[in-house]
Amino acid sequence: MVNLKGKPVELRVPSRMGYEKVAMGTAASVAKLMGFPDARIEDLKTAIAEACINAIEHGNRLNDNLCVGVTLSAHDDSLEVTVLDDGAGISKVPPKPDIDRKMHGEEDARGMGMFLIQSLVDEAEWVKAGNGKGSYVRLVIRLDKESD
Amino acid sequence: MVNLKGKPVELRVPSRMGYEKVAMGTAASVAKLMGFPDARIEDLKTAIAEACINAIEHGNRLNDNLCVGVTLSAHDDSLEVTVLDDGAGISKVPPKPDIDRKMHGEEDARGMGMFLIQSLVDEAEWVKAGNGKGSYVRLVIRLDKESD
Amino acid sequence: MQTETKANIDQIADGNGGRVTVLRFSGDISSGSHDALLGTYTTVSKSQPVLLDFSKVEYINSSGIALVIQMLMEANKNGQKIAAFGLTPHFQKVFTMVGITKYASLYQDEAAAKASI
Amino acid sequence: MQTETKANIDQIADGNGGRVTVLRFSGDISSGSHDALLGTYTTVSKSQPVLLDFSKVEYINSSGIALVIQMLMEANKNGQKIAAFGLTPHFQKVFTMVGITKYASLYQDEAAAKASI
Ligand SMILES: Nc1ncnc2c1ncn2[C@@H]1O[C@H](COP(=O)(O)OP(=O)(O)O)[C@@H](O)[C@H]1O
Ligand SMILES: Nc1ncnc2c1ncn2[C@@H]1O[C@H](COP(=O)(O)OP(=O)(O)O)[C@@H](O)[C@H]1O
Repeated sequence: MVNLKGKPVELRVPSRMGYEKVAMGTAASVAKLMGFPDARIEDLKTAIAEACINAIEHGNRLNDNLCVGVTLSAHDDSLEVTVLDDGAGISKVPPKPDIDRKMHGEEDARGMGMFLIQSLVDEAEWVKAGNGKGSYVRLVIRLDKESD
Repeated sequence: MVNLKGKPVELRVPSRMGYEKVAMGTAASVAKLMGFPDARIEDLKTAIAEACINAIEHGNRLNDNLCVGVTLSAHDDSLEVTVLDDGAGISKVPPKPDIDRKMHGEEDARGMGMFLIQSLVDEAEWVKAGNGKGSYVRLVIRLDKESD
Repeated sequence: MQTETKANIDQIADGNGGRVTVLRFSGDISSGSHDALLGTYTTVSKSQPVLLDFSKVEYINSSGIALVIQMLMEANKNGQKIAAFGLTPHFQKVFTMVGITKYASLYQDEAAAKASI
Repeated sequence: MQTETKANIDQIADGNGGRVTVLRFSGDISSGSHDALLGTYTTVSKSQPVLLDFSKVEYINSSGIALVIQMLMEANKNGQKIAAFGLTPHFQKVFTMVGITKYASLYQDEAAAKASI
């Protein structure tokens, strides 16, 4: 396989539910080109879908005049992804979802997206808006890491 | 299905052979979201691959500091695609490939990309660089049109 | 732009003289699936077990999983047994990660799910 | 970033006491496939028919098709019969559009291709 480095792939999709699937398709193609195993591509697709849904819903508040930006940077041994929105971002990652509390109505049934992102990729970091830039989540998925 | 119109999907990929597959993946996802039948999505994927390969090879001369731009605009009854490069573009579409001439060495074995693009989509138009903008090919694939 | 969720209700024999309801989903399981999941669940008999068939589902996201959890909450209140089958290995892993397997077992296929009920 | 093309050479019986060479490709058929296509073709016996197996090929572009045409040119010069099988309906259509079917017939599967030779 030839040199994978170089400029990142950049994608912009409208802030409308469903368009996360376009990000999934783009990311899956990049990961396949890099030689990721299928199971790891599935992990990446779900993580990117959840990140895009959050950017669409919470970051850009479903305003489809705003776009969600996705960059995919192929490094030698990893794929780095950022998902960018125009919102204020989040200060801290919410606690791990608790299925017992959910089942007893003590916790919202929702609230699993960020947990899934963290569980499915090798690194996940949320960065709040600043310096005229939007908020983003940065994900890293490593080529050597086997899906388990 | 809800309102499909709005901002286009935008993609930028480095000018390196293989990256046309990322454009195929993105385009396939948009077309699926719009409800195109699978056979028509295959047509679109091949047309976009050929357009991107030409932009990478002929337009940007494999200079991977340059990007190929792809926009995908979902209209009510069609998907409009542009594939943009930094080259001078082409003045006219080459003649239809002639398999007999190819088989007898009277014509280059290559030179089928633009013919395939024209054959696979409903509209294809090549626009030369101008006004500080790059060259692009504009493709339209209609939702009602059955693949044959 | 979200793909519709379809739900079909089947009644099958459990092999022991009893009946089992099978909810067969197709399309997406996402925030737009409220009626297809919770609406459909309200119409089924609460006195027999329910199997959830995900084998025709193409896409599931966390909002869709939240609706599955709400369905399990209802079933739990009714003391009704629920199991699921037809999830891809990836979504079996995802369902396991969020803990759903504590309240609904996941099976490879319909036969295995039916045998367990 | 191009996926490698792999080519395997099989010898099979034609069912009439003769032998047929089968070139089984996998990966991509693109500009990077020169050696896998034309290099492999130079090594096969020119005195028996050749079948091209595309059933494991994921991606074909026009530069790859040009290499297939060059292989057909060589075979034509050698008076060697070539047929292909395992193309998806989409690529059967594409091969037909460019006129390849005038010089090599396309078959659904290996059995049909072998029977025709
Ligand atoms: N991109 C974002 N911008 C602003 N807030 C966000 C963003 N992503 C997540 N959040 C906040 O974090 C919370 C938890 O997100 P998540 O775990 O994905 O679950 P859910 O989206 O179902 O609530 C969201 O409810 C929201 O308040
Ligand atoms: N984006 C482009 N920029 C500049 N020239 C182009 C572009 N696309 C096509 N061409 C020209 O048109 C010719 C025919 O293109 P095509 O039919 O795709 O076949 P091929 O790429 O195999 O030569 C190319 O050889 C090139 O000279």
